[in-house]
Amino acid sequence: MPTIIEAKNLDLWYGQKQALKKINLEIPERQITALIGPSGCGKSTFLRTIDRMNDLVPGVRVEGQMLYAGEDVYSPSVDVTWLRRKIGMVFQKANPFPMSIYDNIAYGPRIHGTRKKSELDEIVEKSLRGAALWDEVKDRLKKSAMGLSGGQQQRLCIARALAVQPDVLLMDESTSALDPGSTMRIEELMRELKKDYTVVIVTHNMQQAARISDRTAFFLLGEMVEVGPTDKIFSTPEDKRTEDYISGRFG
Amino acid sequence: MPTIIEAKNLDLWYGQKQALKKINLEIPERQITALIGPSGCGKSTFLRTIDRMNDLVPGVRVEGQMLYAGEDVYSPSVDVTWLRRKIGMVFQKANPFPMSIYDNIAYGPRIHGTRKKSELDEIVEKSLRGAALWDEVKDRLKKSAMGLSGGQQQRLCIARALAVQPDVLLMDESTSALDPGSTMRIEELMRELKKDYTVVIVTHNMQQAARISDRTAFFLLGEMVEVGPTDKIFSTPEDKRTEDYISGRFG
Amino acid sequence: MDHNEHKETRALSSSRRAYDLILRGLLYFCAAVTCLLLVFVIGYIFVRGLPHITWELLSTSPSYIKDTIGILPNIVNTVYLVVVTLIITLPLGVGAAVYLTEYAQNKKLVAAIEFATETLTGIPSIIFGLVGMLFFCQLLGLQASLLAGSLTLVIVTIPTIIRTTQESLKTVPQSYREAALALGSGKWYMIRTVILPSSIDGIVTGCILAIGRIVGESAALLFTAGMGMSMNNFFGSVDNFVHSSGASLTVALYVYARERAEFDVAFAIAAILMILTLVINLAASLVGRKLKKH
Amino acid sequence: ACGSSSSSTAATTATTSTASSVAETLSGTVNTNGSTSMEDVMGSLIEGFKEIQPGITVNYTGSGSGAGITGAQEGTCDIGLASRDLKDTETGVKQITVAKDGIAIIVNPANPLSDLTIDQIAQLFNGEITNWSEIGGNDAPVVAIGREAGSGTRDGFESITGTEDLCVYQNELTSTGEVIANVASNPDAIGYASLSAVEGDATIKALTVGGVAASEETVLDGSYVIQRNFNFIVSDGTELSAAAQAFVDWATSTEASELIAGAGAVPVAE
Amino acid sequence: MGAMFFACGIIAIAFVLFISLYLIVSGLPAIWEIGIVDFLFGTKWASTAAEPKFGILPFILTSIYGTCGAILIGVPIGFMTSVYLAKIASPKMASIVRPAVDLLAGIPSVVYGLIGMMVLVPAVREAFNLPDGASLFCAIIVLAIMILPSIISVSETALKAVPHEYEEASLALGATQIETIFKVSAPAASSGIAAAVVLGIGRAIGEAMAIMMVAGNVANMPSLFSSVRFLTTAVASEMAYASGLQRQALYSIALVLFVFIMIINVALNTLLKKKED
Ligand SMILES: Nc1ncnc2c1ncn2[C@@H]1O[C@H](COP(=O)(O)OP(=O)(O)OP(=O)(O)O)[C@@H](O)[C@H]1O
Ligand SMILES: Nc1ncnc2c1ncn2[C@@H]1O[C@H](COP(=O)(O)OP(=O)(O)OP(=O)(O)O)[C@@H](O)[C@H]1O
Ligand SMILES: [Mg+2]
Ligand SMILES: [Mg+2]
Ligand SMILES: O=P([O-])([O-])[O-]
Repeated sequence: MPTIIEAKNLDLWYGQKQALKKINLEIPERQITALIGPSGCGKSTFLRTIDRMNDLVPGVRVEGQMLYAGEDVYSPSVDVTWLRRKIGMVFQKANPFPMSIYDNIAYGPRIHGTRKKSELDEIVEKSLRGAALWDEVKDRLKKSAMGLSGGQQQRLCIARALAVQPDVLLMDESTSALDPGSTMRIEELMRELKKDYTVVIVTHNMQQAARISDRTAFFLLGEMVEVGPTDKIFSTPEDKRTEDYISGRFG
Repeated sequence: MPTIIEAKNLDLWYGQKQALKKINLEIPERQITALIGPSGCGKSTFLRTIDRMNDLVPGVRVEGQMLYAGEDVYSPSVDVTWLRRKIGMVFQKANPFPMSIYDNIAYGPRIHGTRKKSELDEIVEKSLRGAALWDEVKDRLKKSAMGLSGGQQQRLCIARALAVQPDVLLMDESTSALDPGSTMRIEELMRELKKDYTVVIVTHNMQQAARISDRTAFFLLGEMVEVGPTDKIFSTPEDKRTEDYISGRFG
Repeated sequence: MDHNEHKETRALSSSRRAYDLILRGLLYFCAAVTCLLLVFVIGYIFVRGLPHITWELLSTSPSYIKDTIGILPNIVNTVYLVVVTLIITLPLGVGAAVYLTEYAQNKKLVAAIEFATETLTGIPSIIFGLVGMLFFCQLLGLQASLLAGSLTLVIVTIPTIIRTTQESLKTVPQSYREAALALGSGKWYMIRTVILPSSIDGIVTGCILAIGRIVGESAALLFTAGMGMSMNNFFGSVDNFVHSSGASLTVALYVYARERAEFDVAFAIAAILMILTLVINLAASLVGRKLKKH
Repeated sequence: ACGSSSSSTAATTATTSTASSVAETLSGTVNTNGSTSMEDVMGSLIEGFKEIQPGITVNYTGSGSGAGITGAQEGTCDIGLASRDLKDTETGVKQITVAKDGIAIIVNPANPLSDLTIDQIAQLFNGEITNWSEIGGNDAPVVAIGREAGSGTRDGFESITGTEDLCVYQNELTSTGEVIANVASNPDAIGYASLSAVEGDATIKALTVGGVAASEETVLDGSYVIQRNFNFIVSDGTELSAAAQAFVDWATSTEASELIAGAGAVPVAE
Repeated sequence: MGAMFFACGIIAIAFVLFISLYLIVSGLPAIWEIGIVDFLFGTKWASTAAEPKFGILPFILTSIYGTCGAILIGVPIGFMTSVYLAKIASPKMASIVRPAVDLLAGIPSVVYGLIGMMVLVPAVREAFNLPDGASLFCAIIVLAIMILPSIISVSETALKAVPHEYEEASLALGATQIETIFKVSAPAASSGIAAAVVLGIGRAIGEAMAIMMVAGNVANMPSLFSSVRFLTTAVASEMAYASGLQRQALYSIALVLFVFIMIINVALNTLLKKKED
């Protein structure tokens, strides 16, 4: 599989504090890559560096390179709105806008210039189908998204991200606040999605990583300790620290 | 041992909801009685009925009798301030007043009319010694009680309760928020206290009940299922539900 | 996904860029207008007022024979208004807040009282002035006097005291109440020894805000407290205390600016009022910050 | 309720004799309220009175003659002040005249005119003349500045010039000082104000009326026709407090004449 | 003790009831006597004329025009400034501007009146070549400035309360900061911003002293550059000397003003309640 995202010697500081240390990591296209590691090790930070959401944090400093489709996301020629359109993100807490379901999905396309009602209708249906939510909400598209259940809201957020036709989907603990049923549905969905999209997930749930990811990267204290096919990481990790973590000895 | 507190056919409703159902329970003097049972079964409610702290909750209705020293605590001739003085209470979360350690202890005696400095000094020292806290705080009696550690604060609350010379001490999960070290100290203290006081505790910690109580009462869904010597309840309970609970089958 | 399409749609479309630029421009423009206004109002008052604040102005009464102007009586009148108003409004307001948070059982009554206080907050000063003049000056026979002014201001300030006190009473942990009651304390004893001391910050904030309102009030005072410019000896006799009339600083500003065309004096008073406002705001935010820490 | 509640007496023997021959010392507060034309006169009287009765504080609130009369009727002050005489409809109070005062017709110093007839004045205010050039002034609109309806000055001015309810004001101001300030700042304005407040003020120009300049002499001898009385208004029913009575007695005695004249009005005490 | 606190608690209600009843009892007779139509829709106010006329339409319209004008100017500027403070300004800049806005909010209204009459009125006279600058226009400007601080701080609070997650979601979809602010944050804060507007309306319609100093106070039918009287200043300018029917009519004006304020209060309450839900 060709690499779509690649970190090269990536360092990141929040003010004085270094949160990422010389990260080198390749993420292949159309696969699910899981980032695991104990709390505070820098998983979210890495994820948010890919689509430059860290720009919002005052005092962030980045060195090294983060390549998307071969181009450094921090190069001046890259427009962040374009970047973020190509790289969708789903957050830990479902965060639908306080608008109707329809408007939530149409938000992105509208921003990017799609105005025609018929086109929008089509995108909304397609995205909701893509997020396996269409059947549940097709009768109440004009109702507020806040009325959905937690799991539905999270799938809505996935649909919203799909509506702008990204290449990559970043998901930061996107199922950790959900009940097992909803989690299962979203995991199924991810498996479905990887046919068309590159998916990067952060999870604290070792079983989840083992269940659905193709490759797993283990982070510790800002360093990327080990990366490899998920089977291998979980069965025969090379690094002692990875083994300790996976077997539950710390974290 | 003579009985000091006795519930007779006690019913209690919060609005429409019945929280205690026909409770009959005798609590003997100078012993530690433990109330156990799953969350929401009415342990706290029972405890707070003894010193009428439930009066604070709007819409509470009580039927049946709660006798203290032979007299119904709900009879009009009983003055609640007198009752609460005779029956001290220690809460789950340590709740010292935002005043000096000295003023915390002196608070109760002052209410009840003790004004003389020398008398107060004596009470403060005695109560703090009684709560095994004197040595730790004797040099900073004028400092704020908020500066003490959690365990010290809880012992301060016990000392504060002792300062009004009660007969009975009610303790509602008074160690559940503490570290094991502090818990141990307070358990020792309870064993010490039962020489002079009747102690009633609510606990979720089965080991704790087994370790320190003389008698144990098991509550379930507002009913008092079984009461007896602690050894017996924990080894050969009569009721199937008690056995299930103690062996961890529910709760 | 087609790579060429990436290249084409990479930069912001021109309509998006325009939207961005125009709104951003408007934002900065409006913020600049506000800032300029701030600078102008504050600067203008200080530039025109500060040079005329002299010791003589602050320490004398006006004289027609000598043709001099002093605002000492107005300063003293303002202090009278603040002190007398607070002495009355504070117990009432704190009492009402205590009732609402500690005693009230009837939800409807609480809602009614809260609605009433909010309503009072919204009533324009001129209506307070009208009702105050009728009721206190005329019906109670107080004449246009500082006492009548203070009583009117009691109605004006009571919602502030109630609200801030209530807010801080609500932050007193329930566990303090339980602890006190479990020791056999009566309710009033508990309130006096534990609840009120713990919410002293809110009460102080309320006082500061009330002082701000009193110092800034004019419409409600013009018709209830009169415009006297001479020094009153309030403590000379009960009569003096009850029925001296007089202008507060704000009313004096109005009189000097409108009726006497003494603009320098008016601006000097304006600068003094501005400094007072600054001090009051500062004090309120300091106490407020302390409140948050607890 | 006007007088009775208003004052306490240190010396209980309150006299109603005329002059305040420095005999007894009284104490108390006297609130006066009303005519803004009387501001200068009252200011001087208050200060003069303070010297002989240091225990009495007299407060002055300038809110217009109408307010003074209403205040005296309703007891919101001890002594009302009015720069006009009481009307028949105003009952329950009586007037005590302290001085006479001219109503000066004032324009901006930039205005080239210096004399007007009563008729011209009336026309300027009732809207018949709308441009100064019609009577030989600059080519500029006439800005007529008036007083509020309760003003004694307005009452005097309108009744003497025969313009009651006819005036077209650009601006209705509530005090003498405001009128002066407004005329001083507007080159096309014309207004009317108490002579006592206008004398010695270089920011405005007082016109002669029918060739007669307003002054103490012309007011006293009646040749300056736009004039009226300065009155104290006191309640009929309730007696004044000792302190208030002492003030009234002194202010209407010859002892106060010099102060009244010094303030620009014409004393009437003999 | 409980009874005493109860009494204190009742006092606030007592005050409001007292004021309302007082205004109704003293305000209705004049409306009755003048006739409600003549009173509310009469265009001429001549309370002391030989044949007095008590039509308050000029005051009502002036108050409405003045308030609308102030809102039209004050709300956009205030809202935009609040957006700037909440979302764009650097923390340092915000920490300077915010206290200054608070200061503006605390300045007594006579001070605004003073600046208005000393700076604005002459400037308007010059700029528009008017015989006299005191006018509805000046009143509108002064009111707009006076309501600015409350609009800024209330809408800033509302904007700040918008969950950060909404903004993150929008940015992650490729929206720009400005798009995010105006398409997500502002709509999410809309009820708070509406509350700010209503609060501004209440302030503007109730202000008396400042506009007394800049509006000229003649009972004309309103037009932008003529001297006008508001409901508040109508009460203020004649209150001191009115008697008889004239005085009762002033109560009636106050009653009308009070009704306006009550409507605004109820609106504000509902908006704030809605926000809590
Ligand atoms: N905005 C910030 N400012 C300063 N430090 C931050 C910020 N965000 C994160 N950090 C720090 O950077 C380090 C990495 O944080 P990050 O959120 O990436 O960890 P994580 O692996 O996602 O942890 P978790 O599993 O708890 O989400 C942590 O030490 C954290 O405290
Ligand atoms: N103030 C109240 N109003 C209404 N219902 C209440 C109130 N307090 C308790 N309850 C209800 O009464 C029942 C008994 O509650 P109680 O607090 O006595 O249980 P508990 O045994 O102490 O539980 P836990 O172990 O969780 O403390 C519960 O169902 C609870 O929901
Ligand atoms: Mg994280
Ligand atoms: Mg409990
Ligand atoms: O203020 P006046 O003297 O004109 O009533």
